[in-house]
Amino acid sequence: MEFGTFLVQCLNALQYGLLLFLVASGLTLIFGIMGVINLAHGSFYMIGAYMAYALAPFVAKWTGGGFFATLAVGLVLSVALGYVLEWAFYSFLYEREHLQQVLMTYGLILVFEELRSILVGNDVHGVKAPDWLAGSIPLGDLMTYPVYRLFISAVCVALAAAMYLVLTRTRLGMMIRAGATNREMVQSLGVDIQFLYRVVFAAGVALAVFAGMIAAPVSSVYPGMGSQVLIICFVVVVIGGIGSVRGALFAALLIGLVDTFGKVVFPHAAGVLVYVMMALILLWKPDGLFKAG
Amino acid sequence: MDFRGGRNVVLAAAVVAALALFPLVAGKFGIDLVTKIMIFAVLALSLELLVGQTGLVCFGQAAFFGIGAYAVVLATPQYQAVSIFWLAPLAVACATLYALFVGSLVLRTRGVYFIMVTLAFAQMAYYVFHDTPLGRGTDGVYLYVRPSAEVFGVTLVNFEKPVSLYYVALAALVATFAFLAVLLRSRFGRALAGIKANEQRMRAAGFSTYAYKLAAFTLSGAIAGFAGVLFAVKDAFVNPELLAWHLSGSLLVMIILGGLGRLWGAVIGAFAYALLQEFFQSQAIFGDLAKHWLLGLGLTIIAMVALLPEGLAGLPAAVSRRLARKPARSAGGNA
Amino acid sequence: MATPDVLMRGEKLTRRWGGLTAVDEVSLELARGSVHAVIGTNGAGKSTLINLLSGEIPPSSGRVELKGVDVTAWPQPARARAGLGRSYQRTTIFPQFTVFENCRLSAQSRLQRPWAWWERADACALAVEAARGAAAKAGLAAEIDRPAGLLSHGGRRQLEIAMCLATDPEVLLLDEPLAGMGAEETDRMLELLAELRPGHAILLVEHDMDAVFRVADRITVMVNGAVIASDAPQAVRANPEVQAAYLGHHA
Amino acid sequence: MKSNTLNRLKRLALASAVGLAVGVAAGPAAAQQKLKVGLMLPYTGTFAALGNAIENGFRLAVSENGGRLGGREVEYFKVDDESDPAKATDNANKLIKRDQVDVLVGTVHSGVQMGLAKAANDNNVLLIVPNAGAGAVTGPMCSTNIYRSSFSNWQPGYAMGEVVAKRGHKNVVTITWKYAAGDESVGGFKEAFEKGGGKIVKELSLPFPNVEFQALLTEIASLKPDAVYTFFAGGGAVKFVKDYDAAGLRKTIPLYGAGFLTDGTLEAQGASAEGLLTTLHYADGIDNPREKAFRAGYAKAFPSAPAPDVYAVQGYDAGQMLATAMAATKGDAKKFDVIHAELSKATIDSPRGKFTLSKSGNPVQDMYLREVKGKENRVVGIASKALSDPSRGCKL
Repeated sequence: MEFGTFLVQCLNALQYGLLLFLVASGLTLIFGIMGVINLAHGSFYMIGAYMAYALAPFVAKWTGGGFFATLAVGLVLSVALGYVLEWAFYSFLYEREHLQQVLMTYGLILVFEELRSILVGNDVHGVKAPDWLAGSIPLGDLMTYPVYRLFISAVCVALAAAMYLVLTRTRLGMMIRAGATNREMVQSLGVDIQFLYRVVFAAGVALAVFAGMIAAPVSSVYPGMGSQVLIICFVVVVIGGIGSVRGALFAALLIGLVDTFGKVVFPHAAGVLVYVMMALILLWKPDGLFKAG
Repeated sequence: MDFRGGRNVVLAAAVVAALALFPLVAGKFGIDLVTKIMIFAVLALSLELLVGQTGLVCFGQAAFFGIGAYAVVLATPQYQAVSIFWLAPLAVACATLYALFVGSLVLRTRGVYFIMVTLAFAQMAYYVFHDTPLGRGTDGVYLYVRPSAEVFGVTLVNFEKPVSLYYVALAALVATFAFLAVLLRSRFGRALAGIKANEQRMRAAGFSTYAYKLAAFTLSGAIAGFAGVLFAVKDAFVNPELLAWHLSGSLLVMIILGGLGRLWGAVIGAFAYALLQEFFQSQAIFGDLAKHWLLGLGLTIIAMVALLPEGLAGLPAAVSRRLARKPARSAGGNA
Repeated sequence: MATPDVLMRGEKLTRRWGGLTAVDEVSLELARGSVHAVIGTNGAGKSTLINLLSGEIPPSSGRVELKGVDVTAWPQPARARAGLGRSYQRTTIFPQFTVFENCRLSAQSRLQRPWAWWERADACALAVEAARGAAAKAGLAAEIDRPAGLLSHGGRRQLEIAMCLATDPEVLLLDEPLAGMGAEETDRMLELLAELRPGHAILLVEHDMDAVFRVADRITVMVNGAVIASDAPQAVRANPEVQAAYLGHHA
Repeated sequence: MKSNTLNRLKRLALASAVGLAVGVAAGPAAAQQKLKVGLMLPYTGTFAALGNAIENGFRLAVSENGGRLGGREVEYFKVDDESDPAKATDNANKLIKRDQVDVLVGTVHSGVQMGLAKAANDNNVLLIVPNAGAGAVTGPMCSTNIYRSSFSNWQPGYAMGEVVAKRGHKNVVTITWKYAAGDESVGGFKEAFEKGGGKIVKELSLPFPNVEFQALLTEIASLKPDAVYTFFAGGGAVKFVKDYDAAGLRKTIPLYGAGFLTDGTLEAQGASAEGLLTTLHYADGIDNPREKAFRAGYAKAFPSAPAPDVYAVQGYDAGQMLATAMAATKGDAKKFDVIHAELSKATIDSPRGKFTLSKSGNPVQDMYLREVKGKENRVVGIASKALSDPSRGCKL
């Protein structure tokens, strides 16, 4: 592999890993803090992508806005969605066994998929990136790199930085970190744990929906995109350690690298490679690389 | 408990008798359907051993099932029948080995982590059959010739006949059920129950719980592989989707639907799930909505978790509680 | 008695959680025929000490010896099978099982035979006998067929001890066995301890000072993870440091 | 019709009551007069639209025959195969054993097709495949009771191989999902392209249904081939075409593909697909009277359905093939020898153009070279005339 190609592949790996991080960070927070296994997380990503497609005409009609206006509307809707879902379906799961959480959220996947099918249909759709981001910059003599992909990476980095600041510098962040380590302690400190959960859940949903929305122009929108993302996010969380946002970032980037170079170097085993890596890491560290607490 | 008193034995005998007589009155489709359900009941029993009896929520049971099924097909040469008496042990051994490998890793983890890791390892097996030359592709593989079951030149069972397959599946179900029922009363079974109730205490008493759990996990994988063998022989066709996580999810729904902690709950669950699916897919009842039958299934699962956490087997108790207006006692104890 | 028959020995046991040292270079010996009490305020590291000795958590440094063998690297079940029994401060029983089954399952740990899948677990006479014996010793003979979850608080504490005894241990690590017990129950438990003393080495972590001074042959006082005194009861009572740190609150 | 619904309701009630007796109620000789056609197609999930188009096409062909085939009135039974291969045998058995159909029509997904074909062979039922291009179905699995109205994965690939070789490209990279359809399509391409003097520089693939192409596009750029051949469908096709364009490769390295790359996906692909060349047995602007009549008839029969596409044509031709076969046997769907003899010499007058069937039951048909113009795949010419699948492994 030439050095230039190698660098471009690294860029690809970085972009894929960062997007993965955005989806997985919400998942790991919900796991770590609320102790709820949320199989429906992939569905939120799918819902986000479909929102980017289906909301755009309405947003354009009502507000005259484009992609970013849709993004904003979608973000508001997703927070509301997360808030309502937590209240309706998740709030009584905390005391239940994991198994029941698995089932409930499995049922939710089916419901979300079918509702999507009823409301938007089963067709594949493309979503247009905003014009000023639609260009490409030349890389080497043949290749160009789409500006929008760089934009995604930049947004992900910005969000990761924002999450880091919120988690380490704010009172809410302290409560969240404490909640991931010791739920009873947080409760004994007089924090409204119910509220904390609702906020975390809404934030987790919003992250996944947002990831789906900004990914839509490059990923296109299709049924089944949710479960694909879900499984790989599980691997991210398993490798990174439950509840650790830092771990999720590290693991997502690692998976980006293994997946990107695996496809080129070992095309026949590309699907398996990520899982083999996971097995090796578990052998070495059963709790993941950065276990919270 | 399951086996106190004769009533349950009589009931079980009646059910087995009814199943044994069923082919006399049923059409081809009925025989086929029940054969399939019984195979899934064996599979559900394997999962019940883990989830209901040992407290290990495995979200990757389909992998062992699929490996068993694939092993049968891949080990059979294209145009030559192979004896089931070495094919089945071979296939079960493959599933068992993978379960041993996965178990030794995943049992180092706990709780939510365990669920996700079992899922991830099942996906790994899925991709091996899906993408690598070993699995011969996404379209699946045929078993051109079903295995033979000959002893000294006498054919014991003809697997080409659906009725024979039916009775093989019934025998397998009864044998698995009986084996597990006996196993659960043994010291091993009681130790698993203890681990489910309170693993910390079991370790303090001197049980190496890791070894016990690994044994249970491996055994469960072996039984799932056995179910896979039956499935491959019945359908004579395997596909990577047999290992997909949707099947693992459905299996969990089955055993919950039937009721956890009871062997017959898994069997009831397998039957109930199949019928529920037929019900929601029925155009006669739902018309065009039958297209969206997964919506009905999803809502049912959600309602079940919310209202009937103990499953169908717990229904009588739940109803009488409702009637007596007594508060529900927590099912899990200190899990 | 020339040299005491030391069954368990902890040497410079230390356990750190991040920056916090929960147990700090604690050494102690448990000899057959004596009750060794460990007292200290909440958070002094008593339960952590038991966890280190029983193998529930590994020490950051230090050494554990059981019957003359270095068992520092042994996992908890192996130590248990070698003759170490413990009870928990927070009751950890099998609430769905009967009292008998709780004890029988514990006794089964001595005759595990997991491969004998065809044998009924309750067909093992040895385990059944051990279970009944342990339940009777702990005063639960009358309630042997009740589900453990329905026992009174005191009953659960008794069961905790019974399960420990059912494993036929030589070393007993008892974590606040008297917590929440009434006067009558406490008396019976102390009698039981006295009865067990000759054959066993007993470590008793307890808050009830009267009880401790009634049964203990030796008392170790812990403050902030470290031992500040370890001596015969009378000497400990007279120790000014102990009085300042701990007993003073009671006096 | 009404009594039929009632009958099914009764059956269902019985099934729920006894739990098992679904199969019992299938009556004996009463239904013998009607020709029972079982449609096993995807009605849910990604391929639902394809299933509906195929069914509409098939029904149109039957109703043009007056609702009767070989003198027998046609009665439909439907099963949603969910495009789930794990349930293929089960779903096939619903039609074969429960509804006891005389003819099976299905399906779209290749993996499901394998299970369906196996069940049809095991139970000796006539099967017409209206889409799935799996080579095995008319290869090792071929039989006098299995026919296909669509294509084999090999066909568009082979046709494109000839085209790309003729256009003077020497070094080509192929890229597809690592699954049977992709492998077979690339295999066909490679066969024709190498025969024409070309060389495959590298065969790239990624796991199905993974759509993270960026790494492989970078690899293509570094290999600098003369052209790229690809097989993707559905969501993957949309994303691949867009990514290929976004990576700047569309301007420097021409992209060729099997027709599914741009079928039913142009809306989503937008300008990225403009000018792409693909091969398929159907195209926009064939403009023969047969096609016009078909489109008019379709629009009249299904006013609310989308305009007919290649899948509707395949369904329609499945109906025509069945009509031909039933006419020869006077409605007996078990006389496979007669059916095979008849279909082997018949010419099907399809909207795509006339075609015949090979011994193995696969269409011998013209493959069109198409170019994307706006939202259409316009005919440019015929890439390969009367192309026949080699049907390797077929013993007929």
